[in-house]
Amino acid sequence: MSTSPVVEEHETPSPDTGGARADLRPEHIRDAVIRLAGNSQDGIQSAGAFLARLAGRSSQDVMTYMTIPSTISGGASIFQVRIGSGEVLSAGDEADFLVAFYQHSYDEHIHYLREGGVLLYDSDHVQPDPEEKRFVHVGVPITGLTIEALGGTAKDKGKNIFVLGLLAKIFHFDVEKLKKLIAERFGGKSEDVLNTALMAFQAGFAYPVGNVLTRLYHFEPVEASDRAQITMDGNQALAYGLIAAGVRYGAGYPITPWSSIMEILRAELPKYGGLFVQAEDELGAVSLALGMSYAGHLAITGSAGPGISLKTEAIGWASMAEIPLLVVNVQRGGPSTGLPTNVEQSDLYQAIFGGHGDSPRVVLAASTVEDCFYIALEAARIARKYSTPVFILSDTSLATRIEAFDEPDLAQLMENSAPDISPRDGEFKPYALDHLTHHAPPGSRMLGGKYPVVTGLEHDEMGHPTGSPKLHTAMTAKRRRKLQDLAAEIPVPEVHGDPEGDVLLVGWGSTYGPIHEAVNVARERGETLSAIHLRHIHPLPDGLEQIFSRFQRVLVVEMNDEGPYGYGQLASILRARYCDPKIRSLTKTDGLTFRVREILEGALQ
Amino acid sequence: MSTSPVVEEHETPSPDTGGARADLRPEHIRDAVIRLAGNSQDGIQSAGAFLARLAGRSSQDVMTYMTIPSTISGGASIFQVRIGSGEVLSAGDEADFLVAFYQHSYDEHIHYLREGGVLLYDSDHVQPDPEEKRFVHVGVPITGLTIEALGGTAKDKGKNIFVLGLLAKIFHFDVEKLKKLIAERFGGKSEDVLNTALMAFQAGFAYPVGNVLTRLYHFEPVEASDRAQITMDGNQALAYGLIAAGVRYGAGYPITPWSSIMEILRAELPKYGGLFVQAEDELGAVSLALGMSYAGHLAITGSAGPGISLKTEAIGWASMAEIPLLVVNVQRGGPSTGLPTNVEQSDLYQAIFGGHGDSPRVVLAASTVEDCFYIALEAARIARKYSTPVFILSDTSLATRIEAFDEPDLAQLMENSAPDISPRDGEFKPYALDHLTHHAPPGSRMLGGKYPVVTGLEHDEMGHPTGSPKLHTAMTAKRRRKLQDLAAEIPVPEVHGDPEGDVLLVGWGSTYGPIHEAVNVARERGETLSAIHLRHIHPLPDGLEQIFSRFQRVLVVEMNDEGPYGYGQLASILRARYCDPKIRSLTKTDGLTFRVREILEGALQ
Amino acid sequence: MTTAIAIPEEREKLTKKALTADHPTWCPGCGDFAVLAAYYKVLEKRQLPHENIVTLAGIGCSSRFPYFVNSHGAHFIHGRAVPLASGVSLSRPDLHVFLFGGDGDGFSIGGNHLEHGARKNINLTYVIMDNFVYGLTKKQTSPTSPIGFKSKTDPTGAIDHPVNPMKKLISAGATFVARSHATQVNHMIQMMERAMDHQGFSVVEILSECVEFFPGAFDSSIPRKGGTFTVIDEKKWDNAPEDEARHDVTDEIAAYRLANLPFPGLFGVFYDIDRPTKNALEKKWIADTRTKLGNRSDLEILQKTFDRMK
Amino acid sequence: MTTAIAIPEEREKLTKKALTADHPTWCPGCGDFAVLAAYYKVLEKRQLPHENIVTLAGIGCSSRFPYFVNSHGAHFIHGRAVPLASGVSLSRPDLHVFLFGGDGDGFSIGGNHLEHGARKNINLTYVIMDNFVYGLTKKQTSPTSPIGFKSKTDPTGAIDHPVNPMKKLISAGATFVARSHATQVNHMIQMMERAMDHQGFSVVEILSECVEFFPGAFDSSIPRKGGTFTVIDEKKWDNAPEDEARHDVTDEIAAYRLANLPFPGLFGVFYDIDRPTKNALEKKWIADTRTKLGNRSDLEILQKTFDRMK
Ligand SMILES: Cc1ncc(C[n+]2csc(CCOP(=O)(O)OP(=O)(O)O)c2C)c(N)n1
Ligand SMILES: Cc1ncc(C[n+]2csc(CCOP(=O)(O)OP(=O)(O)O)c2C)c(N)n1
Ligand code: SF4
Ligand code: SF4
Ligand SMILES: [Mg+2]
Ligand SMILES: [Mg+2]
Repeated sequence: MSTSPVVEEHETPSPDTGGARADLRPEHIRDAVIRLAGNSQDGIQSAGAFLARLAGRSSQDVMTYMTIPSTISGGASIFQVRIGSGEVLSAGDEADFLVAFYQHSYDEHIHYLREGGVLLYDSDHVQPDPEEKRFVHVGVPITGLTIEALGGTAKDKGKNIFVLGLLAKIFHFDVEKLKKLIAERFGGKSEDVLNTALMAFQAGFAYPVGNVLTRLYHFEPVEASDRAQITMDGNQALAYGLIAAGVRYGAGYPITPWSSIMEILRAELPKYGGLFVQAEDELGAVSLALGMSYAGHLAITGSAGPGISLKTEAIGWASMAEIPLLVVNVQRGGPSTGLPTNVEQSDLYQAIFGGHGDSPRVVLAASTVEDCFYIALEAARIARKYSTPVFILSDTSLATRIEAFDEPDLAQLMENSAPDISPRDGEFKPYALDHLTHHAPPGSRMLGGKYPVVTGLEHDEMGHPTGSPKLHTAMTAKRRRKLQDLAAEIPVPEVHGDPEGDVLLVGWGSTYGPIHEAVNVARERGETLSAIHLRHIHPLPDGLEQIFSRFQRVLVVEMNDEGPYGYGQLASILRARYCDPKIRSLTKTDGLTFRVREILEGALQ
Repeated sequence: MSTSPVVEEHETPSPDTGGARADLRPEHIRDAVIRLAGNSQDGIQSAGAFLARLAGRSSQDVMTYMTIPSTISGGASIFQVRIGSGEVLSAGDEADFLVAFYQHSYDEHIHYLREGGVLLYDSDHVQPDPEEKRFVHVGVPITGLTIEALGGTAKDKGKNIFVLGLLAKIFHFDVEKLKKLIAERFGGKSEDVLNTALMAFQAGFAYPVGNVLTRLYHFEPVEASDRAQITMDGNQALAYGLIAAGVRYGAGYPITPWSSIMEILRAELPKYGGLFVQAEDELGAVSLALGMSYAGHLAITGSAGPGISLKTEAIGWASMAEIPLLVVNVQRGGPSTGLPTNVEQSDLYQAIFGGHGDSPRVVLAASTVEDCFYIALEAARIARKYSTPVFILSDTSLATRIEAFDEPDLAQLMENSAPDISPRDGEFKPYALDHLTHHAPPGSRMLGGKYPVVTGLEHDEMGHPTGSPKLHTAMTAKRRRKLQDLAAEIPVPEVHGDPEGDVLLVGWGSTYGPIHEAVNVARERGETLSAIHLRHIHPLPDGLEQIFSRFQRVLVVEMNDEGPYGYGQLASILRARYCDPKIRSLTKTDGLTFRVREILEGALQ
Repeated sequence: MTTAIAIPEEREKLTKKALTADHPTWCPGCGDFAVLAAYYKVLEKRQLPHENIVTLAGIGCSSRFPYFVNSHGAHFIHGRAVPLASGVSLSRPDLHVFLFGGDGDGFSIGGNHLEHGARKNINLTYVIMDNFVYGLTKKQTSPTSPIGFKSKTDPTGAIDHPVNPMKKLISAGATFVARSHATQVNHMIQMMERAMDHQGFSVVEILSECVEFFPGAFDSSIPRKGGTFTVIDEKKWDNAPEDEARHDVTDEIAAYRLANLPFPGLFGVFYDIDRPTKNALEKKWIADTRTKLGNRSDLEILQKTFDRMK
Repeated sequence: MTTAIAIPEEREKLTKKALTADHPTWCPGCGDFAVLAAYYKVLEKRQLPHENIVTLAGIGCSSRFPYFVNSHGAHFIHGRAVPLASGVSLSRPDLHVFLFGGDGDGFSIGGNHLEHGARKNINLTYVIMDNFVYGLTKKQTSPTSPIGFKSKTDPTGAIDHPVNPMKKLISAGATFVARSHATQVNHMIQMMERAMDHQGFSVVEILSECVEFFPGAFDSSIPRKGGTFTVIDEKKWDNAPEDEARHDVTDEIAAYRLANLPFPGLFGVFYDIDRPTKNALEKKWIADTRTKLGNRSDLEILQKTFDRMK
């Protein structure tokens, strides 16, 4: 199992090791997993975020992982950052460095530290097991030194930045870049705040941690890429993707982990002349959004599982009335209120099958933070083209983790957003059977004199209610055909790894990283393993059967339950379509992201 | 195609043909389909209901079929009654007798009359095509004669009873029984009303319709069965089944075609010391019902598609909190408001997969009116045993049609309904991992001193919220295992027809009748055809694969859309489980029940 | 759709004929016919641009309204028409948003949306055809059914204390609240016009008899059936001594008190105040924000944001 | 479960200790602690049978309540706790139904259920911990957030006219409506006791500070922070001349007028009237029906019905 950092030994010290001790063995590393374990009020999230952003600015790859305590505020939590000079596909199964702020941090996280890893601990709070020889123990009186540096008042607020200074020293981070990030972050507040932060940073950086370390770490330099890197979390990427897609209106109701998307849109859309409404509940939210879409804007609503359940009826109206709508579901552990701060992929069935009646909708799932941005663009394109509700599935893991990715070419991507209220001629039928529905929103003059009604009752081509057997058959087929047309149009996913072989892993959503890392690890070990990742889940792209036919086993990796018959949700859907008994499941329901090791074990046994 | 009545010619007139003309060819018939076509305000439903009840009292089999006009009140509608001295499995593809009250009734329904069938029409309103030679035309000035008989005032109200008299004459119905039924129906009202009805009946009966008929119809006598027959519609059967099952509390909100179940329960439950609440909406209704179930009663809620969509979130709570609950869905055409008065089986996906998260629930579907009664008993038993939500799927067709069935043995069947508030000992855990959950409802003393909290958050055995990965895995499995245990316990359905062969039809819900009739017809013709019918749809019973293995093709017959990949809802579920490519679909989405002919064509081509 | 089409320059006058769509499927004699006729009248009188009229509804007999009006329209789901209409209103200031529905749709399943639409003061006009019964589903108790009313869900008579629509609307924060009667065409037209002229959330409750399931419900308010139809005497602010006793439509307590009168109570405007609409407040926020940004293009704004995330 | 268990004859006294379950996960300083303490106090004082106390809640910080009370309890979904509690109350007259929740749970998503529970006058006691913010989801605008409050969903300050809980409850038809403050333990206990003694839908709104996301929200009502805590002076019906000016809790208009006072307004009982509960009305219907049937057994009744369908 090699998710530990790839360490290469160098004989000559790298040029900028500054005042490093000559007796330290210098190491060029390509990848490091740093886990900060403390309480959420210690600001470990923001220390971690600085590290992530720094990596982004250094053309490095980065992925973070955090837990949210179940207490209302405060409480034990971790923030893990994996920085790589190569591709980073997961936040790491094990940590190379563990920073433990408290005894409970040590107790609960020491077994995540790989053998030979470094334990950096606050010696004012933590007493590591003296018998433990597998790790490098580095004690620093973090609390005391921070109080000393800052004068006692702001101790809790300063420890995170002190640790940032420590880490900057250990990893030879670019101090100027880091200070600039700190200044950008705290610059808006009073000068005092910024000064305090910089003092804490300096104090950490000045601490002679090198004395107790046996190696001198240094990330391999990365060639600066031609595009700058953007560092953000998945909810940010999704929100800004929606803005790039020309989405200017929406409505929602708060719920973890969806809330920050609505908060961003509420604050940002007015800049673009748009508006996001906080509704009284999720039923109101989806109805508001449908009003906006009916009015000619492509609107967005979203939630997590409980709120999506409440939107079910109205989404069915969108299917029937053929109104475009984007529905974001940032999945968390279910059922019911479930595990609000854990990750799960158990809302797929609901996204596809949740509506009463035959109510077609499109379901897409984002695979990475970067993909959260692009999938919003694609979802909007599909919703507009097919005048249909489109689900975008994300999850807690994507929502809360930070990644760096190439800056999107906004000038190319930005979509226009104005409603089309051009006059319609006398031939206009809101629900013509011979072509895709594109509504004439209010404000459009109807030159034939007949104005359209959109409706959730079965209807004829003019939108009039009908109980005609023929028309219900024809309209049901019209609505279903949209999925068939779309299926023919979306690309077949590429196989990662060998194009044929023993096992094909099939993933969807946030399992992208660990699945791909598993394939890489297996292939490095000389085993064959391949994977495809589905972004388009309903409808499925045409052509998957050809890919499946080249493998002995097709193993669908997903974070949900195996169900009464032994198959996860996507696995069941693939089995229903292809009736191929070699399609099997690797599922889990522990509320945690897949570890690379778990996938390898499941795939290669 | 032989769904026409089985006509046997007799040489000797039957003994009780009374004043029948000697020149009429007497016929003993076993089965007749009578379609009354008029406007709903003409009371054709109640005329039809008299016929159905009469059949029930004569130990005959009967099935009715009606359409509900889409106008708010009044409007064209039909009521079809099929009476059989043998088994009646469908309301008939074609009519043997068409009674047309108006020209529009004639125009729209004449093509449902089989060749050689009898058209009985109101000659005051209808002018049949004089060129048409395929039918026996019998004109009667129904309107005029009714006015004449009743004195003009109540004409609209009397025509249906006049026609009943006519039919009594034609079919040699038992006049005394019929008059008794009329007396029972109108006896509660003023004497005038009853007298008027009897006058109308007499007038119809007195009309010399025999003069224009060429045959003399007489149902083959049926041996009186040892049990009396009950004649009711599916919603009645379901409501009384719930009462027999000891269900005493519930809540709902009106919607077609569910409403009459709640109306019956609202009126009936107080008799049993219980209560049904009309809530402000469906979300309130399901929450009220959950409160009642939490309080130790097994409660019932229900709706049709749009309302079930609204109950989604709360049903998920029932899954997670493990609270028993009965959820009735009387399906109608969807999606959205859809086709409120037509039939469809398109809410199956939602019943199984509608919840967010992995939220197990049991799904049963009633196949006949009689089964509506028994399935309520079974659903209640399962909900209590497994402390789980159980869906009962019915549909417009079952809800509105009348059948006669053997009187249930209530003394054997009636279930006790009192909450179990016996004291619980100190070992009591609300969510013990090692056995099925059975809650201690409030009022139960907890002798260990610890009182339980039931919750929609993931929890430990005591009901305390937890984010523990292990517990989420264990509790998810506990909830899922209930389905696996139940699957092992329910019977494998019996094969109707040959135990092996070319085609096995698989049905669920109200398609039972036409599917079984199709099998009978095919076998009478010498073709082989078999069928199974699934009442337990989620989980599926174990052992279906053995049945499937004995057939070349497995054709799932259901009234829903073929979906993007060509398979109906149950078909997809069977394919996902068994990965057997010979499982295919026969679907339709015209909002009408399957005709026997359609099934035969689909199965035997 | 956007290819060149010859667009007539001159607009024809908006006539009743141009506004009429399908023939209503309501029962003969249903009160809703008169409400529809009044709506036609108001639209004819006002001559709004035809394409800017939007007729929306939830589900119920009364909610079939949009099918009978030839204007842009939508027939939504049961109880959620207020947020639907709010979405239209907030995102399209150029439109005139009219919403129709029943007592069940508005006060039962839709009660919360009504209330939040009212407090947020969304700019739209909502006509509630109150027949004290569920019409479309054939006679169940509605939230306005009087105690004792025998329905399919209260076979021995309704027992639940009914909603008082005026109280509900006033306390929720609706800024225009009126009450009218389907048998009083001129009064209805007046109320609808005032509602439509009002900036904000304006509601007219119209008693509209369901002849099928609750005939005679409103006889006590129909003069030709021996009832009384008493109109609120509004203050004229003319300093006349009799003005003292008249109703001040801006006085919330006075309005609430009027709402407490026993059935059939009074008809007319109960409450009418100015309070900024959500439409205006959000618009101001948008304008301020954009001014601060110097009216940069969407691309520039997003690029700027991304630059900060590097 | 139903096998013979030795049941102690004597009941122990219901102590705070016996009532305490998990340690609350609330933030240190959260107002909700005091509300919990007051509830313990009331239960201790009243010595209800332990097993008949039911503590229910929706979702929110405040709604975590049931976990912290050792009684039968349920933690339901967001906004639907009123119908859940109504189901318990209507089907189990032997229980004491207490319901707890927040302003978002009660007035936003749950607003309609609250209203219909109130008009139907379901017998239960509902305590709303109003902190003017969404606590659990970390600072979004709530329906009671004052205009100008800066939250994550109103970064430049809330603009929507807030719900006035007293007005909402009074107009909806709640039969006992009071207002208290988490810093006033004795007043809270008094209000809770009176609510609990009331037959019908009784609600106490308690201002309970969210120290994490809206610290200082209620300073103007906390004397030791310079604010004023003014209690309603209720009529004593003692014929004293000063009684004239006192508040008549059965006067709906007077209660509504008090609700209109600017923040922090008054505390105490706004409204308290007798109206038959739905519990009693349904019970009467059941009793009448059963009497008419001569108290036949369930089997006999159903058999009789089936006989009519032959
Ligand atoms: C979610 C949902 N629940 C229930 C219904 C059934 N339904 C249709 S209209 C209606 C109530 C009609 O009453 P009201 O709103 O007063 O309108 P009216 O027919 O009296 O004009 C109901 C319960 C539905 N269509 N959707
Ligand atoms: C259906 C649903 N929507 C949203 C949420 C998320 N949520 C949990 S609590 C809450 C509001 C909390 O505010 P309040 O009711 O005022 O309680 P407080 O936390 O302030 O005590 C929300 C929106 C949810 N759990 N379920
Ligand atoms: S049922 Fe009543 S409300 Fe509906 S159309 Fe008929 S009269 Fe009007
Ligand atoms: S977030 Fe606010 S309401 Fe929630 S526990 Fe903390 S202080 Fe209390
Ligand atoms: Mg109504
Ligand atoms: Mg709150």
